[in-house]
Amino acid sequence: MSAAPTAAVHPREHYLNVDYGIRSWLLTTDHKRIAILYMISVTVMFFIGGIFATLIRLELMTPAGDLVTSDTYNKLFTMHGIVMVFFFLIPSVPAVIGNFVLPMMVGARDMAFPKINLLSWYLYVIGAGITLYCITIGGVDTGWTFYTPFSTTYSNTYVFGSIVGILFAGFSSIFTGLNFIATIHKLRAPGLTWRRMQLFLWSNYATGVIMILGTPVVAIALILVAVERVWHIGIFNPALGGDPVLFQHLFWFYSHPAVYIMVLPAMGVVSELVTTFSRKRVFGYEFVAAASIAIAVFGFLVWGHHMFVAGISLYSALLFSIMSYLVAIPSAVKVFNWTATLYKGAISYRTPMLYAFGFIGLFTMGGLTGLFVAALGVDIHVTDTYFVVAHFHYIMVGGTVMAYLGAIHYWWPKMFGRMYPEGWAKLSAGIIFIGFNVTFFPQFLLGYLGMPRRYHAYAPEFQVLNVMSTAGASILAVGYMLPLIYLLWSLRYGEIAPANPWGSTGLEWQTTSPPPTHNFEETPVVTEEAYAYDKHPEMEFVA
Amino acid sequence: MAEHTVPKKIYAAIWATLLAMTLITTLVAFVDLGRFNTVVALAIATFKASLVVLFFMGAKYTPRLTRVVIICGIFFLGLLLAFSMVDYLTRLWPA
Amino acid sequence: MVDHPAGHRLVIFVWGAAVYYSYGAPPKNALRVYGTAKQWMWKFQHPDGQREINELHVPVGQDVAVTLISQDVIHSFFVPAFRVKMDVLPNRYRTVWFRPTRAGTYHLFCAEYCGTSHSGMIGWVMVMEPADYETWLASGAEGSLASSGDKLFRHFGCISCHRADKGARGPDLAGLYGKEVHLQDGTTQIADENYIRESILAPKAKIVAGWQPIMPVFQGQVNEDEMLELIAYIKSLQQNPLNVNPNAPIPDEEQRKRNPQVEPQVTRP
Amino acid sequence: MSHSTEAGTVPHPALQVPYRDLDQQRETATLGMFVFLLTELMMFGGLFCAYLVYRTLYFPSFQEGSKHMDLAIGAVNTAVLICSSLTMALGVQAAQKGRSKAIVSWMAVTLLFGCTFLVLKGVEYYQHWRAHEVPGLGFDLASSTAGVDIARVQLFFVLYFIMTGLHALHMLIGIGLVTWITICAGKGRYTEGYHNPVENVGLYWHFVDLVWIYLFPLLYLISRTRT
Repeated sequence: MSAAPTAAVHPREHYLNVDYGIRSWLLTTDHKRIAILYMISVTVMFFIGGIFATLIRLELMTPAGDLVTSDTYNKLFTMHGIVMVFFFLIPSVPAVIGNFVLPMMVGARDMAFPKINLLSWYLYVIGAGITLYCITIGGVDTGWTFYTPFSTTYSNTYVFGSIVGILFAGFSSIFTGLNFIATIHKLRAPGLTWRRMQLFLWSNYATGVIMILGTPVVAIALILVAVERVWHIGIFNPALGGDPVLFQHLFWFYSHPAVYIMVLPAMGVVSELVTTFSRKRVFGYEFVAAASIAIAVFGFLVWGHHMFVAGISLYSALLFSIMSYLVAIPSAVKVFNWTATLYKGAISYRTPMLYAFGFIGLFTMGGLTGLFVAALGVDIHVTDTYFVVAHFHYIMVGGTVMAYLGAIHYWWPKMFGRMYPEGWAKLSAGIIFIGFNVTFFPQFLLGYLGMPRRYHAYAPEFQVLNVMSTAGASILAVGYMLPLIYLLWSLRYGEIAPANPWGSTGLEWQTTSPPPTHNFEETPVVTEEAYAYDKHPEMEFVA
Repeated sequence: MAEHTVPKKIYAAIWATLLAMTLITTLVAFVDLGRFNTVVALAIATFKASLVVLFFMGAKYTPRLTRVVIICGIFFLGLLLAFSMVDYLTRLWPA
Repeated sequence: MVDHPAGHRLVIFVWGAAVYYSYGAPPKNALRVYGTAKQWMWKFQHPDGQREINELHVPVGQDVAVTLISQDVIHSFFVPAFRVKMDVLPNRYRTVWFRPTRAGTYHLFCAEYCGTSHSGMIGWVMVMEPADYETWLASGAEGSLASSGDKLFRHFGCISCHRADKGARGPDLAGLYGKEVHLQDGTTQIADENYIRESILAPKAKIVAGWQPIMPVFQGQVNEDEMLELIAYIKSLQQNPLNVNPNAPIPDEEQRKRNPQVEPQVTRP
Repeated sequence: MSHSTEAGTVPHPALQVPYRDLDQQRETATLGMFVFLLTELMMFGGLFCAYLVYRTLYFPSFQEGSKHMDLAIGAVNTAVLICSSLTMALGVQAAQKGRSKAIVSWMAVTLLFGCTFLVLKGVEYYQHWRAHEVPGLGFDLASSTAGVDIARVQLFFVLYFIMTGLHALHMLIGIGLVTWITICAGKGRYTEGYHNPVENVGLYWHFVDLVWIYLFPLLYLISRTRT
């Protein structure tokens, strides 16, 4: 793996150079090494999903479907969806950042079930392997939502294989959630009460709860689709009296909370970044912590807003719509508290903070357009159009991916003992921000003008906005390539990082960078609230 | 050890109750109570299930946390069933 | 209350709900059009016989209610200009309605992914002045929906049981549409399109009080276009009750069994 | 697919890496097991949701389907599972007292009950197959009672085979787990201090019995009185 930094600052042993060789990585139960394994596999899947996105945007430059056939295009957006949702967004922040940082923030030596943690990574790799195999031999064209009866009867692509791959990723997600819940409950350091836990732990705890409660339901829904495909007999078959809308109920019961699995850990990251880089306690700690739990619970009440025009009854639509307005409140609480934390803070504009600003801005736009689509009247017009595509990309790409990159830069010194190059990092953050907005803002307009989703060829009047979106996508692609390059570069040539470059009060920063295998020389004792910067004037920037 | 070992008598009693309940629910199914048949069958099943969870699985003696986990499970399962049924039961209501 | 953020949301919710409420209830006197969506085309049938593919001619300024069903997967009837969208399901009728206010041609898209040519399943809604609409109506009629429904009613042998005289073995269908039907298990149900369609495809599921469950199953033998014609015919029985010769031959169960069931031919990897 | 912290090769006491003491390890293992059973509950929950929806929509057809169920085997199977739960509970109790011999004997009886259940289930499936009641394998039923539509009775049987099939699969996994801890108990691996794998397998077994406690009335006992 990386050469041990030989500078004088790191004479001793840490988790990277304690052991070498393939076996030490592939059979490790050290949560930090598992996090690195996850980071590599998640990055590979991100760029595979990115290739599909690029091909989609290239195809959509012209109204006529002239780059790829419509079948290929259907497979492109399906595989873009499956790879990005199940193999990047859901595991990225929890499995990479969470696995690495959570035990250290809790003051433990490792996750509660280290062997299950490794099993979780292997399940992810097997799932990714099966899905990539299905992609190479033919792909799947049902959309990442697998709506019946198309997925069960009318599609003749590798639906069964993709479902098996996703089931493996689902089990990997369940075991990650299981580990988070058990670790946070049972392995907290002495003195670390629930009120003193950092907010990243609260949001990952809520994420674990959603993973545990939601994933099994989509697992059984997809198993039922697979059964119906293999035996041509199933419970969604209209000829037997089966109801395709029932599949949508079971699917969205998980898939809406799944969007909170994707965004909640990112919110936890932003809470860490905002407090560290404004040197202030978070505003309203209890509210932000309670908001995470509220999002996890309310997230299970709203799934019907994906189905307003799908055929559910008027009264259930009213219920789901009012509930969707309820679930928006905890997210708003978080955003208000972040901005209040920034107020009068000693803000330093380091790269992680730029990503945090990006998150707050773009996630808020995504969240507010969520209020548009939650209104029944508006949703009739905008659902299944590019307005909804823009809405969820603002939250997933503008939110989760931005926070993920911010977290990678923020904890990079802790992971590898190296600093990233600040200049390049700020440049790529700017490029990503511009590229993102040029890509996805036009899609709001396209959606409102009536361009449906998943269209291989579209009406000519939509072309100008589509060309803008494709231009933005190429800028975004460049923006995403830069971190890959300079972060790899920093592994060998990056400046040696001190133990606590940001002067953060986080428990994970109170040990060396990179940390020893058992995280802390002796188990730390927590004596004060999180983010107690007012009590620590002596902690200031070192990097 | 911290564990609370349950006397064998209680296990035997629980076992006997469960068997009796199985017999009752089978016999009751032959009595025509109209819609109530389902309610009775589910009530007996829930009673049997709670016996298994409380005694055999030891939820009665475990720390409060496991009970919260069980209640969470029941709540969210109920949520899935209830909100799906809201759709199916109100489909024929006039707009 | 209203200036509080939650208050704003309540206002938006109520406003949206009001729009959704009217979206879900097509007015009674709207102009009825029937449509079937099948993989990758829209087929519309007007009550007095015009059949159109991927085009829908409607008069301006009048409510139009389009009753839709799918022959295969889920599609979605989406006219951006009218701000209206409704998924078309394979197992029941759903009615979407709109009132065009300006003449012209407007995009019709399929908004629910339905396979290879999902993006090709598009068309036009032609909103015409009432005068042009009348001339268009007169030109294309081959025979009203109800008349072709009548032919089907005899072809499938419905007439042998559903007759007005007392020897009939099936309930009298005159005036059935919109009436409250009393079922054998004591419940009542309004006889709308979905009730009639289910009674044809799965007849034994809902038996009218006082009749025997002897009607053969037509699932797989009546396709969606024929179903629309049969329903139009049954609706047309409001005015003229049934005139039929009582000694028409009664096709029995075996004859029904012989003709093969129509299954969707799909290749699988 | 073992998911409890199995006894590593670490010398006795089998203390795992992140834990301060055996008590903390045992509590965490039990919590982990209950949370895992929560995921199993939600998975079966998805099936119960489908069952509840279709039963409400097509009650007469479900009633007709339930009449084709062999009540005798169903009731006996329920009793068999309840007995297996008793013997499992006594086995776990023996583990708490560290008596390896008793663990092995109670677990053997539990295995016997478990296999009996699966054999009876197999007999039942065979009977359904002979009576042409298996959807996809020559399903051919007729009924002339009002309100019953054969396609929807077939839907009942599809749900029946999926639910009891998934339950039987979990029984197989359970039998595998019990065999594995019986072997380990035979080697004297479990003492009064360390026996949470036995407890966790016990919890899993009781959960599978719990699922059957609901499956039996819902599938077999839909008011059998109507002629």
